[in-house]
Formats: sequence, structure tokens, C-alpha cells
Amino acid sequence: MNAAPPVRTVCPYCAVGCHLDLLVENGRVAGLEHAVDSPVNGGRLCAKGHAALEIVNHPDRLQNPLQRSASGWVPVSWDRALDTAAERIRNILAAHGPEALAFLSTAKGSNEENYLVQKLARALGSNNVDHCARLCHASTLTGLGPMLGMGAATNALSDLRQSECLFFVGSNLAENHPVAFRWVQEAKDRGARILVADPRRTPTAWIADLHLPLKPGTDLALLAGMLHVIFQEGLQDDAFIARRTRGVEALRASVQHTDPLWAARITGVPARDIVRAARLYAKARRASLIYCMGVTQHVHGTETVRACADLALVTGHIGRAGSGLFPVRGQDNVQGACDMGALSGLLPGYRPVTDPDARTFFEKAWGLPSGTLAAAPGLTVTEMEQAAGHRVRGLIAIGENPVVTSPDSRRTRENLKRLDFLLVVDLFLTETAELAHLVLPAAAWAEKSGSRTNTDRRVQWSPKAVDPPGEARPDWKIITDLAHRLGWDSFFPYGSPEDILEEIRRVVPAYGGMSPRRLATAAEGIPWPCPDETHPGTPVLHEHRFATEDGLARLYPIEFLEAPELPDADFPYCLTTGRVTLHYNSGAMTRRSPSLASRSPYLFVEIHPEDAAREGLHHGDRVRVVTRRGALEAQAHITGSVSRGVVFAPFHFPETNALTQNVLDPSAKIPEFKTAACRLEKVKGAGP
Amino acid sequence: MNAFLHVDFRRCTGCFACEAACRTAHGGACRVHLAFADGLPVPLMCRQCENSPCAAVCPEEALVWDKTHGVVLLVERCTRCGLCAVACPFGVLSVDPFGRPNVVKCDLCLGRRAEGKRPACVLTCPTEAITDEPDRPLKRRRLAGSVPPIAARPFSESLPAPMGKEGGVQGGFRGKNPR
Amino acid sequence: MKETPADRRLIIDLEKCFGCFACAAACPEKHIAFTDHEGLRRFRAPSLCGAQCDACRKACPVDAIVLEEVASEEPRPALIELTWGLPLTRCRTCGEAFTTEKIRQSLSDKLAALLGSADLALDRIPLCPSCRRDDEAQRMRSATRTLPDPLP
Amino acid sequence: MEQSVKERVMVRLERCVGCRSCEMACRVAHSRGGTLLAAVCEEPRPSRRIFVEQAADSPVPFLCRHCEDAPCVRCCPTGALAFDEDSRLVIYTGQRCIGCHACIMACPFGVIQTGGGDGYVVKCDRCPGRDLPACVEACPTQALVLEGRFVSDRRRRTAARFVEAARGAPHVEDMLASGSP
Repeated sequence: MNAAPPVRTVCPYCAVGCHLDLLVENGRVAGLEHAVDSPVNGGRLCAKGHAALEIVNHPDRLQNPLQRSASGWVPVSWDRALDTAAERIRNILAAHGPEALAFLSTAKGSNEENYLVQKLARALGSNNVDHCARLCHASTLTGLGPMLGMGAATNALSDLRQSECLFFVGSNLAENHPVAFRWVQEAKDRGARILVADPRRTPTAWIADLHLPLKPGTDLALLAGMLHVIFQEGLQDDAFIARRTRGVEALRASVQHTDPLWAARITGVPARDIVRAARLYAKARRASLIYCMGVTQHVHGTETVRACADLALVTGHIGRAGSGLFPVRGQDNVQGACDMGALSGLLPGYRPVTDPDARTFFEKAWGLPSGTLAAAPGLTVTEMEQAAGHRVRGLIAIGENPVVTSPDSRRTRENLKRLDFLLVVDLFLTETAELAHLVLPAAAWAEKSGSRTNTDRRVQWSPKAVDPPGEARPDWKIITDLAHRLGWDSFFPYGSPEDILEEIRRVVPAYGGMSPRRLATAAEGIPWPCPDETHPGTPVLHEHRFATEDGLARLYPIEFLEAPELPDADFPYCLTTGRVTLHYNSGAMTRRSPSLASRSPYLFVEIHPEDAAREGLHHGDRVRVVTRRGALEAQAHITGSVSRGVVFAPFHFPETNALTQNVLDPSAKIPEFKTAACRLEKVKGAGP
Repeated sequence: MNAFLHVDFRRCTGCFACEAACRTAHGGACRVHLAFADGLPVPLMCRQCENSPCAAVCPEEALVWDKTHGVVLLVERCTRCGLCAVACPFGVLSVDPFGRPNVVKCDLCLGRRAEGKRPACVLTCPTEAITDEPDRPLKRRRLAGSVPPIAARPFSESLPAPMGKEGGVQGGFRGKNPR
Repeated sequence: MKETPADRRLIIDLEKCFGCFACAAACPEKHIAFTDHEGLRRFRAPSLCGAQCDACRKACPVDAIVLEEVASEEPRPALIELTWGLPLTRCRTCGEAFTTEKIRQSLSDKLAALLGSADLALDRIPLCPSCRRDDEAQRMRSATRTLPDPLP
Repeated sequence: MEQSVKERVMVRLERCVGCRSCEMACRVAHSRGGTLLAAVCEEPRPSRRIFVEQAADSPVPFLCRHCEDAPCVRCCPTGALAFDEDSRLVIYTGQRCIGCHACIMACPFGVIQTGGGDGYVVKCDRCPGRDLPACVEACPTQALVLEGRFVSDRRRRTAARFVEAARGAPHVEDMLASGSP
């Protein structure tokens, strides 16, 4: 063969962490090779993975720092850009103090980059650092943290194939993590039962033995109903409960009245199916519960996550191979970004900022003067956006696109416009970057090396394959340079991502054994916790004890609460949002990929045939969806795969989140994305 | 491998990986088409018909069926008249009068197979819905019993017992073990 | 188009031509052009051709092209543009024009004879390729009873 | 044409011992030579239309069930597969087949395969020349039987079970399994 051997990188899209072999010719990514020998994906790649090259070589990539001027964008040199940024940041610090500054970190960046962002923010005295995990799995952290001691997937995804029963709650694995779905299919081939609770008949539900099409926002009632059946019929694992958990009595009392008939009334799922689901899940020898944003993106996200964990705990389906609890993450490094403490209330390694010992430890480790780290938790993503232009005067957004991803996005846009200084670091001139004062060009995944942690806690090293286009730079370099200009040079002495990883190993015990050399040679990465160099990593969590103080899991009682906005006479339908297979989150990457966008080019909403008939809508009509916050126009797709009364819209298009509610889960601060009351209006005079 | 790709569309999740892989492998036009019936996907590509209508109508006999390669285009004979595209009952063949390649159809990844690799869509399909070894899915289907996955049914009225628990193949022949 | 003594007369047999584009694809000089517009496939070609090849004649599947030497004694014919058109056929389902009526007819007959039945020709040939795919998807799904009932 | 409804082949699962005699008999019956010796030497190898698979705990023979509203018939684009109302069998006509393999993909039982013969796919044709299909004839334990016999046998078994249950003697299952029907 000619040329250099392919470079094995980790796919930049979802959290499965597939390997992608890049062919490099003349310093450019020329093609990709299926990584057939990879234990992660065995050569498989989804459509987004295949299209990843279109992002690296995209003509619209930013190549120079851009500064806003009266006449539009002006390309400036890096020196000038960084100087400007440092000066503006210093001005804000001087005038308003560190609380007026906020950092949006990114789950698309490596562990090292997230670590640096939070370190810079905290060194400046601000805990206002957060990232998009707040919008997807924050409730997992607040829910599972106190129960199990750790808010992460308990098993490797490949463990799914050993399960005899897979229960999906609000997760559409087939569409969102296609490559991981092969393990589900494999389990099914071995005779496993698949249960899917989802208001839509998603591709995951196509292979389900039992599909529970519940009303959006009623997952908690369904889970409570199932727990009632389990206790009623004595299907719980009493030995496991006695040995490893606390608080079962309170839980049992709380589900005393939540019988299947009650749950059926609330969820719209026949009681018979709830009973059947409970029996199938509880009786299986090995069962897995997979949940996703259908559970977390609710006002009651934390409670629902806890109900999921309760279900897994009382049946003993946790802490064994093939039995686990899987909060499936969306982004390639959302797990890592959380581990690195890019969260307003948590320091690296999930140590709370309110803990004085933790603060002292990090002040020592980082060589900062005592008292530098702020004790109060900072603002979360949604709070930052609400406070932007008011309390928050300066925002540094790295690889985030809040104008598309935030709920009630119209208000977010207004707020961002009022900022004194908005710095955006991104690959493209995104919807958010268009509002910025300064835009810095970042390097894509193939243009920088770094470690990334996928959804089953495996830390993988992704090496650099090519140089960034033009003057674009990797995020870690940008942050280091910015820190130097802010006068923190001695605290940011990094010359490469490897240097940063060495520091991470010292301060985050779970990453202790992950030397750059070891990561680079581990074929499928190392699952944390991995405390030292000889430790093989931990594929199954909670095998012998939970990560709580006394090693016992806490069971939490369930209290059912209704969704904050129920359909009424004016807004008779329930709008729910989700992903489609060809697009990814804000669409900043996928909507720019010609091959993906051509197959799914426009926004659509799915409507049940009966509802469509009532509204006089036909397939392909233009329809206006109106909520109390705004309206969007889209093409109507009439399909029987959504339940009656439910309207579904994918959230990859900027229009969608103008409609969603900005009410937050009180502890996780995650917004209610999944339910909103809406009405449908036919748009006159426009054909398909 | 057999000279056709076996599609078990009941396993397809409509993830478009096959289309993307095909585009990557052939650099351009895609030869796999995901068609949808009421929202459910069916991947379609050249079926490599052994007595194929496209070959039958070709005036130059440029399309021939071969035991190992399926329906092969002999480029030097082809005049790009486009009759094959009209004759193909599955609509998976198209002719570009001026472009290259002239006939766009699944060639079972001829180039990749020459290098000892499997066809791109087969390799990349996450659920093994497309395969070049039909024996595997057929055997799997025989063992899975008579009823295909519930797939489309909203509520399963009866859940047959899983394999290997209560013995024998369930729900299969009328002559089920009475025990 | 240069006029050289070796020009040959291009004669199209409109009875035979059924409107494929083999000649247009074959001509190395791209003298023959076609457009599909408003239900008609319109061909344009020069009446005289100086190229020393007979690619178009060889490519024509129905032998509708004759290249006739212009005898040296006869007066030089004027170079005009030949245009001819054939009606296109529209897809039975979506109405998209996808081939000429004459090709569709000829293939239908041919396939019916070949298979001893008209099933295929009647079912699929009147559809455009994309509708054939949809039809096939529908047929496969309904044959295997994997089409869903709407959710309640 | 000696036409009448052809009885289908049924399987008494409890009797199958997995000897694969049916597969062999099927190959021989569908070989050109028609004898075991000829079939062994024949090239290409004659194809079988019955498959004995090892399921979880017992061997199971699979063959075409001649569905009355069959997926393979419904998706055949040329009508090469059709349900014959007279014999009540799914009949394959090789001359009309274009070999598109759609039936192979559609058959929920996985009993249609590619192969030679007078067409492009092979499936059970219930041995048109014979009174008793080759597999039924060859089965040493009579696990494969024709429909009529199968049904009457099942009826007798059930009746016997009721009688035995009424008398309180539980041994009938064992007797039936060991003795002849």
C-alpha cells in the first residue's frame, strides 16, 4: 500500500465512541476506512460517522479570528484577538467582579480542554462554568448521585447483549446510537425481551416485544405503577434489598396507591401492559434499564431518574454483567466534561464546590492562593442565559450553540445581544457566533489530540491526524494562551494535551491510572475508575459496594407530579421533541453536511392521522405549531407512529426550541424540553 | 459469499448507514436506496436478478449475470441507452448519459472485494440487516420461530415464550410438543 | 460545425427512433443533444456531420441512424439543424416524466413476452424509479405483515 | 391431471431425532439421477428443501408450509410463485421467475433458498411425482407425516389423555412415545 497508515481517531458524534480510521494525504483528510478490527464498532459506522469528513473539510470552516466591527466581521490576528479578549475580560472583572463572567464549556471538547476551561473560570474566582450536560443528563447526576454515589452508566454498552430483558425508557437508541443498537439486536436474537416506553413508535420500538406508548411526561407514573406490581406480586429481590440498600420501606409505602389502573389512567398505557412489563423486567435473570432524555429532560427529571434507579435496585438488576442501569449520553465527551468538573457546582472528580476540603485540595494542587476558589455554586447553562445581559456581563462559549439548544430560545437570543462581551470559539459561524463580539476558529476532532470519555465511562485517546485549516487552533491552546494573557501563565504551563492529562491524573483519582501512553495503546480505552497504572479499569460499577459513604444504595420514595403545562382547550396537543437519525443536537455540524442534509433537509412535525383529520391537514402540508412562547412553521408528516394528541418535532432546527418551556427541574436545573402544550394551524396557500 | 445482498428489512432501523457507506465506498452517487413504506424502511439495492429484466432488454448484452459477481456491467459494450434503468422493476438502477460511471448500480463492491474486504453496506450495517451470507439470516429466521418480530404491532396480544426456556421451538408447527 | 468535403448526411428514421439517448451519449463531439421539457423529449442534431466516426450509428439500439455519403457530383446540401421529439411518459403515481412513451411500450411488450405474463410490465413499468422503490417497499412490508397500525 | 388437494407435511416434534434422513431423501428426490449414488456424485450438488436445525433442546425440521396467503407470493413481482387453489400448494414456476430473490427475503420461515433446478430459487414442491413426499417416506421415526394422519393422531392422543386422566393413570405419554401410533 502507498501513503501513511490510517490514523485511528474517535468519532466526534455520539457517546458510543466508535473508531474512525482516517486516511491522510498531503496533510488533508482524504478518506475514511472502516475500523474492522476495532472492538468498539467492528467496522460499523452510522450515517453521521460517515459524514464526519464533510465537517473537517468543510469550506465554511472558520480560518481566522473574527472581530465584529461596525461594517461587519473583520479578520484579525491571533495576538490582537487574544489581547482584545483578555482586555475585555479584565474590564468586566474590574467593573463587576468574577460573578459577572460565565464560561460555557463543551462536551465536544476533550477531557483536557474541559479541565482547562473550568480551571480558568475557577482561577478567576467564578463558578459560572457549565456545559450542555445541563440540558441532557444533569438530572442523572442529581438523581443517581445520592442514590448510588455516582451518576454514570453502570456497565459497558456491550453488556447489553448479555441481558435477557432490556427496558428502554425515553430512549431511542436505534436512531441516536445506531452502532450501539447492534448489541440490543444481538440480545434479541438470543431471545431477550425488549420493552420500550416511548410516546412514539421509534425504530427502537419496532423490535420491541412490548411497546408502552405513554403520554409525554408521565414516565414517573409508569415506573411507579411497575414498582407497585413488583411489590404486590413479591417480585422484588429481597436479599439484594436487605444487603445492599436502605430505605425500602419508604419506597414501598410511596407506591402503595400507585396501582396499574391508576398508572393506566395517567399514562394512557393499558394496565395489562404495565403489569406485563413489570413482570418481564423483574423476572428476568439479567435485565438492563436504558434511559435517556425522555426521562431526564423534564421538570421532574431527577424524580424520574430516581424511579428508574429504584426499579433497578429493588429487582437487583444492578452491579452484575448484563444487569445495569444505562443513562445513555448524547455527546462524545459529555461524560468526560462532567468528570472534569465543567459543571457549576462540581469540581473535577465530582467534588462539590461547597466542600471546603475539596477547595483546599484544588487550591493546593493548582498552586493558587488560599481562598481563590469560590464556595457558592455558580450559574448553570440555563441560568447563565437568563442572567446574560443582566448579572452576567461577559460570556465565553466554547463549541456551544445556545441559540438553538436552549429552551425558549427567542429570549436567549435577546439576552445574548445585551452582553458586554460574547466570545465564541467554534468550527463554524453558528447562530450564536453571529451575535458574538469575537469569534475564534477552533480545531475539529481530527486536528487535535486528547482523551474523551464515552457513555460507558471508557476513556479513549484520539490522536491528531491533520493540521487545522488556516489559523484555527485547538481549544486547549486557545484557553492556555488566554490564561497567559490574563496573567495566570505560571498556572497554565502546558505544551501539549499530554501535559494536561498528567495533571488530571494527579487531581482526579478515577483517572489516576490513565497515562497518555497507556491510553494511546488501549484498543478500546480504559473504563474509569482506574486509580493506578496497574489497574485494568472498571467495566461494571457497584459490583460489591455502592459509591456512597456506607456502601449502601439509597432507595427514594416516589411522588408523582404532573407536567407543568398540560394540554387545554386553547392548546390541545402535547408537543414533544427529540432527535432524528441524520441530525445531531443543534445541527451545527449535520445541517452543514451535504449528504445528511440532503436526506433530511427541512423541519417537519409528526402528527397522528386522527388529529390531522380534525385539523384538516394532509401529509406534506405546511403547518404552524403554536405554543404560549412562539410558533414554528414546518411540513406536516402524518404518521401513526405518534400517539393521538402528541405532536413531535426534531430539535435540530433553530425553530423548535423557540417553543419549549423554560421551567427548570429544581435540583438539576434541567429545562422541560419534552412537553409543551401547543395548537396546530394550517398554513394557507402553500403546497408541499 | 452469494452473488446478492440479502436484506432482512425487519431488522432495519432506518439509520441510513448503508447509504452513507455506499457513498463513501463509491465516492459519489449512492447505490443503496432506503425506501419507506408508512415510515418503515426497506433498504433496496440491485437484487442481482439471475434472469434480470435489465439484462434482457439490453440491446448490446452489456449486462450479464455471473455466479460470483451478480449482474455485471461490461462497460466497453454499454452504449448508455438507458433501457436497463426503465426495465428494472425495483428502480435501483440509473443511467447517466454523460457521467462516469455510466450505469449506477450495486456492483457488490467489486473493488473492495478484490482487496479482500466485504461490501461497505454489509460491513457497516449495525443490525446485520444487510448481509452477503444469506444462510445466516435464514437459519436465524428458522430458529426464531414463525412470527417475525412484533415490529409494527402496537400491543403484543400474545408473547411467545423465548427460545430455550420451555423447550422446543414455540409457535412454529401445528404439531407442537404437547407437554 | 465546419463543412468539409467528407461531410456525411445524418438521416434519422423517425419510425424506428424510440427516444433513448445512446446517440447523444456516444457522440464524441457532443453534436447530438436532447432535453426533456414539458412532456416531450426533444433531440437536436446537425444534418451533416464531418466527424470520421459512426459512433452514433453503432450505438443506436434500433438502427434508426443512417450516415449517408454525399456523392461528390451532387450539389452540396445546406447544413440545417434536425430536430425531432418524442412524447414522454409520466409516472402513474407521481406524474414525473421518466422515459419516452415509445420506450415504455416497447419494453412492456418485450418483458411480457419474456416472462410469459404481463405482471411485471403492468405493475412496475408505468412507474418512475423512485415510485418503483416505494412500491417495492410497500409490497415487501405488506407481504410480510410488517406494516403498522396507527398508535391509539 | 390427477388433481386434488395435496396434503401438507406436518412435523411431530417430539419424535424427531435429528437423523437428517429427510434432508438426504430430499436431495435424492430432487437430483437428476434420482438415486442416492447419482445424487452424491452430481455437480452442482442437488439442493434440499427441508432443513433440520438444532434448536435449543431438540432438532426441528423446517420446510415450506405452503401458506395460503403467503408473503413470498405477495411480494413476487412476476407471479412466479403462486398459490394453486386446486392442490392448495404454493407453486413455483421457473419460467416466469426473474431471480430477484425477493421471496427469500420475505419468507418468515427462511425455507426458500437460492439454487439450481428449473428456476432460480428452490423451495418444497411437495414432490409432484410422488404420492408420499420423499422426506415423509424416509423419516425413520415418522416425525414427518401428512396432514390427515397428523390431525387424527393428535386427536387420538388428546382423547387418550383425557381417558387416562379420568382413570388416574399418568403413563399414556410414555406409552405413546415408545410404542407405534
